[in-house]
Amino acid sequence: MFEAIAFYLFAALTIGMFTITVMTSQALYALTAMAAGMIFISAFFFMLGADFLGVVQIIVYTGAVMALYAFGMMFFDTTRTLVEKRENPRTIFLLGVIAATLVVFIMVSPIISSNIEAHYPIDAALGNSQAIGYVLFTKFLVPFEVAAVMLLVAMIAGIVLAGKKMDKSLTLMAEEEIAFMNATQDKPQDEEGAH
Amino acid sequence: MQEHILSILIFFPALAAMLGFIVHKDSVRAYGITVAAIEFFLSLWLWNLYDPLTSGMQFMEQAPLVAAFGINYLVGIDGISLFIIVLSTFFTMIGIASLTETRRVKDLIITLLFLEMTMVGVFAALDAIVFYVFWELSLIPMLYIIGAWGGPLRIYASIKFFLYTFTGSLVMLVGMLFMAYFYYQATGQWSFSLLEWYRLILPFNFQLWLFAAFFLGFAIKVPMFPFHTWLPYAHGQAPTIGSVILAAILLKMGTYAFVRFSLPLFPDASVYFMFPIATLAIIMIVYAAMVAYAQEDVKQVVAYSSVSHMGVIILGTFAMNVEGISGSIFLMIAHGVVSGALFLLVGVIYDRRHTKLMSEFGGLASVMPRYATIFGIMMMASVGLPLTINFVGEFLSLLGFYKQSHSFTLVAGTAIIVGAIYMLSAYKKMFFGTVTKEENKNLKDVNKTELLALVPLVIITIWLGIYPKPILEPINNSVESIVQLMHDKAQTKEAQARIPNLGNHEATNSQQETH
Amino acid sequence: MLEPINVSLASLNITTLAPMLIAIVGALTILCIDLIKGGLHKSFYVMVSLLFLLLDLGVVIDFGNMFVKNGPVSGMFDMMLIDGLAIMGQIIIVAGSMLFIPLALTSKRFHEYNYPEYFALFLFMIAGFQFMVATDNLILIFVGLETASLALYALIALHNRSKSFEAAVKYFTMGALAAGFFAFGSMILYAISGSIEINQIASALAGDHYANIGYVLVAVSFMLAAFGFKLSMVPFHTWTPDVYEGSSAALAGYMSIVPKIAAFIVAMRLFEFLVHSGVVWLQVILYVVVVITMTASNIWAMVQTDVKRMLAYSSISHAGFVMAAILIGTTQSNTALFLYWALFSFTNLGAFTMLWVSRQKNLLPGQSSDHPFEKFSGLIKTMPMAAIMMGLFMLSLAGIPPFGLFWGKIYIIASAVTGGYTVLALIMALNSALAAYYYLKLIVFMFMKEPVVGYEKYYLVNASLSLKTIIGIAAIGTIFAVLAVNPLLKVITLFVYNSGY
Amino acid sequence: MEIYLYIALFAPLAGSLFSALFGASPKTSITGFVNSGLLFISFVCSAILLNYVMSGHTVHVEMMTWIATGDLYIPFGFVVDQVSVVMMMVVSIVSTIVHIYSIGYMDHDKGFNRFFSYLSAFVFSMMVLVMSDNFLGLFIGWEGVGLCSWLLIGFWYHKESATWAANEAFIMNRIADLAMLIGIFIIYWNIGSLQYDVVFADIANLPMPIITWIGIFLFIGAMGKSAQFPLHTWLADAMEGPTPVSALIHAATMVTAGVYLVVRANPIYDLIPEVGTFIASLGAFVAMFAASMALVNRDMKRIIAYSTLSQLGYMFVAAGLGAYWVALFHLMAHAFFKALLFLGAGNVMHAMHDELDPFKMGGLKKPMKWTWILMTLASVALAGIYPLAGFFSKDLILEVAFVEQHYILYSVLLITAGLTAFYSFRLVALIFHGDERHLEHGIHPHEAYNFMLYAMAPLGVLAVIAGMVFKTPYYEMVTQLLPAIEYHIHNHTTFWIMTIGTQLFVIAAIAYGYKKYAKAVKVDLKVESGFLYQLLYNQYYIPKLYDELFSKPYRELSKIAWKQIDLKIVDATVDGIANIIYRTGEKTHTMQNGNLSSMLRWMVIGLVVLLVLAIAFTVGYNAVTMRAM
Amino acid sequence: MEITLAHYLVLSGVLFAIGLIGVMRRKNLLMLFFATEILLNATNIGFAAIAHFHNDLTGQMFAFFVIAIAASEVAVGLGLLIVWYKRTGKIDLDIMTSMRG
Repeated sequence: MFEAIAFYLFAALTIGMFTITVMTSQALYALTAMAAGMIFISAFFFMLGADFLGVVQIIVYTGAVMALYAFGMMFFDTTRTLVEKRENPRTIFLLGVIAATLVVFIMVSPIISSNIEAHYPIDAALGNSQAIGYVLFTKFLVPFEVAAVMLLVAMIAGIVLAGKKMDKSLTLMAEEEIAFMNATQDKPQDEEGAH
Repeated sequence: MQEHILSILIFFPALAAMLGFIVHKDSVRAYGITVAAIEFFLSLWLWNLYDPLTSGMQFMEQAPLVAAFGINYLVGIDGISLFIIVLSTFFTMIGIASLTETRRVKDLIITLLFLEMTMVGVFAALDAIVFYVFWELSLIPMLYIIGAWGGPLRIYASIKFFLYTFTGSLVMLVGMLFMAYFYYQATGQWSFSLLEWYRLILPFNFQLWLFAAFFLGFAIKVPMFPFHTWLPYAHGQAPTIGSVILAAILLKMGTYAFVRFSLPLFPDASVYFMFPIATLAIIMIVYAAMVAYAQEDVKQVVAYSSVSHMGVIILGTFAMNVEGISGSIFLMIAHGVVSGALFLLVGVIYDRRHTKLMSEFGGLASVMPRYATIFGIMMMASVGLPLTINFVGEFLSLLGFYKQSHSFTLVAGTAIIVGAIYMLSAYKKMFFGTVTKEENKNLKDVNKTELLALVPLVIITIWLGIYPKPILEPINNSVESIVQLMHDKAQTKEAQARIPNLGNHEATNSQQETH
Repeated sequence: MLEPINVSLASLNITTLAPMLIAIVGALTILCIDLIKGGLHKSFYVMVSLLFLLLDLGVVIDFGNMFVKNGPVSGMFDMMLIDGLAIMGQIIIVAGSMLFIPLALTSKRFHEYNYPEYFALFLFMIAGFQFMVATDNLILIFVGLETASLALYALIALHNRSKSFEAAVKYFTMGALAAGFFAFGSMILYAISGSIEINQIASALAGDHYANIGYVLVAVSFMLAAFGFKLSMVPFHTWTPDVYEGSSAALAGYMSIVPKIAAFIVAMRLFEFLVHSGVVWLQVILYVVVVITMTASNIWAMVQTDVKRMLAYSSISHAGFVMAAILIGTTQSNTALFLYWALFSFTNLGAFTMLWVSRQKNLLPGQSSDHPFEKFSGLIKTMPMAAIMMGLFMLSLAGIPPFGLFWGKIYIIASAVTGGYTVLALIMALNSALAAYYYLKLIVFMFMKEPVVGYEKYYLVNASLSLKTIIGIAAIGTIFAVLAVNPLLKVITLFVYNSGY
Repeated sequence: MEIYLYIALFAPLAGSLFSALFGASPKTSITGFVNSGLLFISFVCSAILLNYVMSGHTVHVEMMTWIATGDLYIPFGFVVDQVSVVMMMVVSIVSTIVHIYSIGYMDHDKGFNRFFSYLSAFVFSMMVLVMSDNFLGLFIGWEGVGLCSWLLIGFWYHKESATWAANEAFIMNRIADLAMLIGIFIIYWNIGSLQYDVVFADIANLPMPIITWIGIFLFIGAMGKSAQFPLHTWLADAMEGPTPVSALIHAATMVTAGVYLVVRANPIYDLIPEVGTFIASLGAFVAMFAASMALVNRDMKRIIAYSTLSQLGYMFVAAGLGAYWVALFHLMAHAFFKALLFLGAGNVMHAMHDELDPFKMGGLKKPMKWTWILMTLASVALAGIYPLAGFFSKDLILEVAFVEQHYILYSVLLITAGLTAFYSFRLVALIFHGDERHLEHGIHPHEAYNFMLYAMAPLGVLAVIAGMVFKTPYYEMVTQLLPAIEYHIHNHTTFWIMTIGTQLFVIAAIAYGYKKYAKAVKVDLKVESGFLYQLLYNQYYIPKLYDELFSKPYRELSKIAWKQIDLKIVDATVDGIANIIYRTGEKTHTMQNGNLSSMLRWMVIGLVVLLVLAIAFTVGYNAVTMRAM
Repeated sequence: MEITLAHYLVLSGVLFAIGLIGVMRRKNLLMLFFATEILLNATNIGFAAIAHFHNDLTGQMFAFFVIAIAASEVAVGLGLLIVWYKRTGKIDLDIMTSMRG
C-alpha cells in the first residue's frame, strides 16, 4: 500500500515536472522542473532497490548535468524568453499521445515470462552498491572502460568546440590570411585545446 | 594466337584507345583508322580461320572471373555472331575513315574504339554476365557520342537513349540471375554460361516469365514498338558516325540476343508469345513505315525505316524455322550495311548544308549525280530489291514466317509496299525536281574520302545480294543447330509442332552438297 | 557473502580487445605527443594515425586467420564477440578509415586539421565502431555507438563554418533522439527476455515462442527507428543530406561508409534472427522500408542541384539497397551485403574524394553550396583526367558493368532471387535505373556541357599527391573490382557462413 | 549452247555497266553504239538459241547458288525453252531497235549515257525474267524491270509529273509483287522447291484450294506488272518517260511479263479453270475498259498506252482460256506493232517539240512521210486487218473465245476490236491528216533522222509479216511445251462469216474514225461536256478515286501516326512516366525543409507509424490465434 | 493494490511520450536537449523496474550506462551549442535552415 501511494505520488510528480519542462516557455522553469523531476526519478530507483543508481542519478544528473545546463543558460542569456514559433501544435500532441497510448496499450498486457532467469541475480544479502561493483568490474568491465573513453571523447569534444581557436575559421580564410595570422602570432596556440 | 584471337579482337581496340590518349590530336585520325583497319583485318582473319561447316562454337576461350558465382570469361563465336562481328569492325573502320572535321576528334576516336570493344564483346560473349557487361558498357560510348557531338537536343536524346535501354536491360539482368538460379537448383552449381543454360529445360510458366524479362531488355534495344521512341531522338541528334554505328550494330544486339537467348532458352515461351510478338513486329513494320512517310527530316525517315526493318527481322526470328532465322540474321547484316550507308549518306549532305530537312533540298540529282546514284542504290537496297543484300534477308524472313501464319505474313509483307512508299517519296523530295534553293546550286558531289567509305558498302550490298552464300552457309549451319536444340527442348505440343525437327539435317546437308 | 572472484586471465581472452586498444592507445599517444611538442604539421598526425590503423588492421586480419581455424571467439566475460561479422566489419571500418585519413593532406588548409585532437577523436571513433561490431551486448553496442557518434559530431563541427555547425547540431539532436529510441527498445527487449545480449534474447524469445509478440514488435519498432536513423532509412534519413552537405566532402564520404557498416552489422545481428523466426510483420515492414528508402531517395536525388547532396541521397539509396540483404537474410544475402559494401567503399570514397579535391574555400559566385553541378560543367575540356575519374565513379555507382558496384549489385539481386524475393529483385533493378538518371546528370554536365567561365580555377584546387593517390587507389579498386570479387566472395562467404548467418 | 545463253543474257548487262561508267559525264555517242551493238549480239545469240530450240532441244544451265538455307535452295538457273526463247527473241529484237532508235531520239538529252545504261539494264532484267528457271529468279527480273521502269519513267527527274508517275508505277507494282511473293511462299512450303520443273511436276499432287491460292496470288502479281484493272492507272501515267522507253517497256516487253508468267505457269492454271475464266473475264473487261478510255483521250502517248492495256486484256483472255500459245503469239505480234507505233509517236513528238495533244497537230504526213507510213502500218496491224500481224494473233483470240463458248467474252472482244480500230485511226487521222494546226503554235515539224527510220523499218516489216510467216513454225515449236490446242471453228460458214464480219466491222470503224477526224476537227461541246465523255476522259475517275481513297488517307494517317500517336501517345507516355517521377521528386523533396523540428517530427512520425503497424498486427495476430484456439 | 512491472513500464512510456512531445515542439535548442534527457530518464525508470522484477542487475547496469551516455551527450551538445551561439548569437533552431531540399 505504501509502495502504491509512493509510486502514484512520485509518478504524478515526475510527470508534472517533466510536463512543465516540456511546456513552459521559461528556460529557468524548465531547468528547475527537470532537476526536480530527476530527483523524483531517483526516488523510484530507491523504491526499486537500486540504491546505487539512485545516488548516481542525483549526483550525475542533478549535480553535473544540471550544473552544466545552468552554466549553458547563463552563457546563452536565455533569461529573455525565446518566442517559439509553433506550427501544428496539434499534430505534435497527437503524435505524442498516439505514441503514449500505443506504448501503454502494449505495456499493460502482462509479460508472459516463463523462462526468464536472472543472469546476475540480486542477492538480498549483498548491498546494492557492492553487487553493482561486482558486476561492473567483471561482466561490464569493457563497457565501463569504453564509457570512460566516451567521457574522454566528450570532454575533448566539448573543450575543443568551446575553445577559443574555433573563433577564427581556417576553413573560411584564404591561404594568405592564414599565413599572415600565423606570422603575427608569437606563439602558435596549438596546445590550448589539450589542456 | 589463334586460340586467343577473340580476346585479341575484343581488347585490342580498348588497348589502342588507351594508348590513343598519348597520340597527338592532329594525328589521331590516322591512328584511329590504322587501329580500326588492323582490327578489321583481324576480324577478316577470324573469318578466314572460321570453319563454316561446323555448327558449334569456335575459338572458345574460358577463364574464371568470379568462379564462386559461376561467372566466367567465356567467349566463342558461331556463324551467327561471326558476321556481326565483322560488320562491327568494318563499320568502325568505315566510320572513322569517313569522319569529317569534328570538334575534339581525339575524344571521339577514342570513344569509338572503346565502343568497338563493347560491340565485339557483346557478340562474342557466351557467358550471360560477360554479355551483359559488354551490353551495358556499349551504352556509355554511345551516350557520350550523342551527348557531346549531337544536335541541339542532344542531352535529352542521349539520356533518353541511355535510361530507356538501361531500364530494360536491368529487368533482363534479373531474368539472367533467375536463369542462373534455376541452373543452380538443377545442378547445385552457379553458372552463367549460355552453353550450360542451353541444357536446361525449364517449366513452361517459368519460361513465360523469364521470356518476358529478357524480352523487355531486348525489345527496347531493338527497338520494338512501343518502346521505340528513343530511337528517332537518338538518331535525330546523333552525329553521323553515331547514327551509323547505332543503326548498323547496336540495334542488332537486340535481335541477336533474341536468337542467342530467347529462342534456345525458352522455346515453349517463344512459341507461346509468337503471335503477340509477330503482332508487334507487324505494327513496327507498317506503323513505323507510315511514320517515316510523314517525316520532314530525311534522317528521321531512315531512322524510322530502321524500326520498320527491325520488325521484319523480329518476324523472321520468331518464324522458328531455319529459313526464317537465317533470314533474320542475314537481314541484320544487310540492314546494318544498308542503314549504315544511308546514315553516312545523310551525313554527307548534312556536312554540306547543315540541315536534314527534305524541304531544303530538291533536284539534288542534277547537282550531285554520284551522290544521287549511291543514295539510289542504297535506297533500292533498303526497299528490298532482289540482288541487293536486303532482299535475301527479307525474303527469307517472310518466307520463314509464312510457315507459321499466312495472314500475318500477308500483312507483314506490306513492308515491301510501305517501305517503297516512304523511301521513294523521300528520294523524290530530295533528289528529283528542280533545284529551287540557291544554296543547293553549288553543292559539291561526294568527295574521295566519302567515296572511300561508301563504295565498299555499295559493293557489299550488291555482292552479298548476288552471292550471299559465304555468309548464309555458316549462318545456316549454326541456325540449324539452334532450331534442332529448340525442337529437342520443346515441351508443349504447340512448340513441338511449330519448331521443325531437323533430325535428318545431316542428310539435307549432304543433299545440298550434291546440288 | 563476498566470495573472491577468480578469473583466469586466459579465459578472459584479453586479446579480443587488441584492435580497439590499439586505436585508443593511438589516440592517447597523439594527445600526449601534442602535450610534449605542439605545433606539429598535420602530416605527422596523419602518418601516426595511419600507422596505428595499420597495426589495428594487422591484428584484425590476424583474427581473421584465427577465425578460419577456430571459429568465433568470445572474450571478456562474453562481452566481446569476435565472429566473422565482427572481423569483416572491422576490416572494412579500419581499411575505410585508412583510406580516409590521408585526405587530410590537402593543399589548402582547413580548420579541423589544425587540431591534433581531430586525429585523436578520429581514432577514438574508430575504436567506438569496433566495439560496436565486436559484441552482441546491447550495452556495449550502445556505448560504442555513442563514443563513435560523439566523436563524429565533433569532427563534423571542427570544420568550423556555420554549415558544419548546423550539420553537427542537427546530427547531434537527432542522434540523441535515436539514442532514446535505442534505449527504450533495449528496455522492452530486456523486459521480455531478461537479457541484453542478442543471442540470449533470441533464444529467450524462441523459448516462449514469441508469446509477447506485442512487446517484440514494439521493441523492434524502436530498434528500427534507432537503426533507421543510423542507416538513414526513410523517414529517419532527414539528417543525411544536410549533414553531408555541412561536413567536409572527405568526412561525408567517410560517413557514408564506415558508420553505416557498423550499424549494418548490428542490424544484422539484431533483425535477422527475427526475420528468420517468421515475424511476418518485420518482413513486411523491412520490405516496405527498403523499397521506400531506395525509391524515395532516388527520386529526391534527381532534383538536387548540388553534387554532394546528390551523393548523400544516393548513399541513402545504396543503404536501402543493402538493407534488402538483411531482409532477405540468407547466407548469400549477408555475403552480398559485405561484398557490396566493400566495393561501395572504394567507389564512394573515390567520388567524395573527387569532390574534396575540388573544394574551394568560399562559395562560388552565385551559388549556395560547395559543389553545384555547374562547377563540373565541361570538365572534360578543362581537366580530362578528373572528368574521366569522376565519370568512372559515377558509372560504378550507377551499377554499370564491369565497374565495382555492379558486382555487388548483381550479387544482392541474385540473393533476392534465390531468397524468393522476386518482386524485390525487380524493384531493386528498376531503382538502379532511376539512380542512373542523377549519376548521368553529373556525367552530362562534365562531358556534354560547355565549361562555365570562371569556375575552372576552383577545380582541383585542393589536390595533393596523397589525395590523388587515394583517388588512384579508388579508381583501381573500381575498375579491377572484377578480379577481386571472386576471392572476396570466397572469404566473405566463409566468414559469414561460419558465423552462423 | 550455254555460251550463247550467257552472252544473250549478259551482253545487255555489260552494256549497261559500260554506259554507267559514263553516267555522270556529258553525252558520248559511243555508249549508244556500244550498247546497241551489244544488244544486237544478244539478239544474234537469241536467234542461235531459237534455232537450237526449234530443233526440239532446250538449254538449261545453273550458273551458281544464290540462296541456300534450310531446305530452301535457289540457284541462278536459266532455261532456254520454247517459251522463253520466244520472249528472248521479242525482247532482243525490240530492244535492239529501240536502242538504235534512241541514239537519235535522245540525241540532245543531257542524260544520254545514263539513259542507255538504264535501258540496257532493263533489257538484262527482262532477260533474267524470261530465262530464269525458277520463280524467285523470275522475281529478280520482275523487280529488276520494275526498278528500270522507275528509273526510266522518272528519267526526266526534274519534271514533277515524271517522278510522280515513276513512284506510282513502282509502288503499284509492289502491291502486286507482294501477292506474287505470297504465291511463291505457298509454292515453297507445299512443294519445297521453286524450280519450274519440280513445281510443275508436283503441282497436281497438291490439294485444290492450295493450287487455287497459288494461281490467284501469282495472277495478282501478273496484274500489277501487266497493269490489269484495278492496278492499271500507272501505265498511262508512265508515259511521262521518254518515248523509246514507252515503246520498249510499257508496250513491248515489261507489261507483257504478266502474260508470260501465266503462260509459264500453265501447268498450274490448267488445273484451275475457274481462275482461268476469271482471268479471261478480267482480261476482256480490261480490253474494253481501256479501249473506251482511249476513245476520247487527247494525249497521243496515253492513247497508245490504253491501246496497250487493251491488248494485254486480249492476251489474258487467251491465257485465261487455256490458249497459252495464242496469248504468247499475240504478245509477240503486239510487241512488234506496238513498239513501232510508239516509236512513230516518238518521231512525231520530236517533230512537234514534245507536244502530245493530237488536236494541236495535223497534216504531218507531208513532212513526215515515213513516219506516217510506218504508223499507219502499225495501226492497221493493231486493228487486225488481214494479212498483217494483228489479224493472225488478235482474231485468233476472238476465235478462241468463240470456240471455248465464252460468247460474252467474244462479243466484248469483238466490240473492243472495233473500238481499237476507231481510236487508232482517230489518232492517225488527227496527227497526219487534216489542217496543219500546229502552225498556230509556230512549230515546224521535220522528219526524224534517217537511221531512226531505218531502225524502225524491221519492226514495220515484222508488223506485216509476223502473223503470216511465223504462225506455223511458232505453233510447232511452242506447242512442244504448251498445250497444243488448235482453235478452229469447224463450221466453215461460221468461220467465214465471223472472219469477214469482223474484218468489215473493223474496217467500218477505221473508216468512221478516219472520216470524223481526218478533215477538220470539230469540237462538239455538247458531247464533250456529256457525262459519258467526261467519264471516259477522266479515266472513269479512277485515278481521282485512288487519290481520295488511298493516297490522301494514307498521307493523313501517316501524319496522324507520327504527330498524334507517336509523339503524343507513345512518346508522351514514356516522357510522362519520367516526368511523373521527376515531379514527384520536385514536389516531395521539400519535406526536407532543413528545419530541425520537422526532421525530428519525421522521425517521431516514423516511429509512430511503426508502432501503429505493430499494434495493428499484434491485435490481428492475437485475434487469429484466439480463434484458432 | 500491487504495483506491478506494468505500472512502471506505463510510467516509463508516458514519460517517454512527454519527452517526444518536447523534442518535437521545442525550438530552443537548449530546451530541446532537456527533452532528450527526459527520454533517457524515462527508459532508466523502466530498466530499474525490470531489473527489480526480474531480480536481475543487468537492468541497473544498463541504466547506469545510460546515465553516463546522457552526461557525455550533454557535454558535446553544449559544446556544439556554444560554437553555434558564438557564430550566430542565437539558439533558435528555426534559423538553422541554410541547407534544405
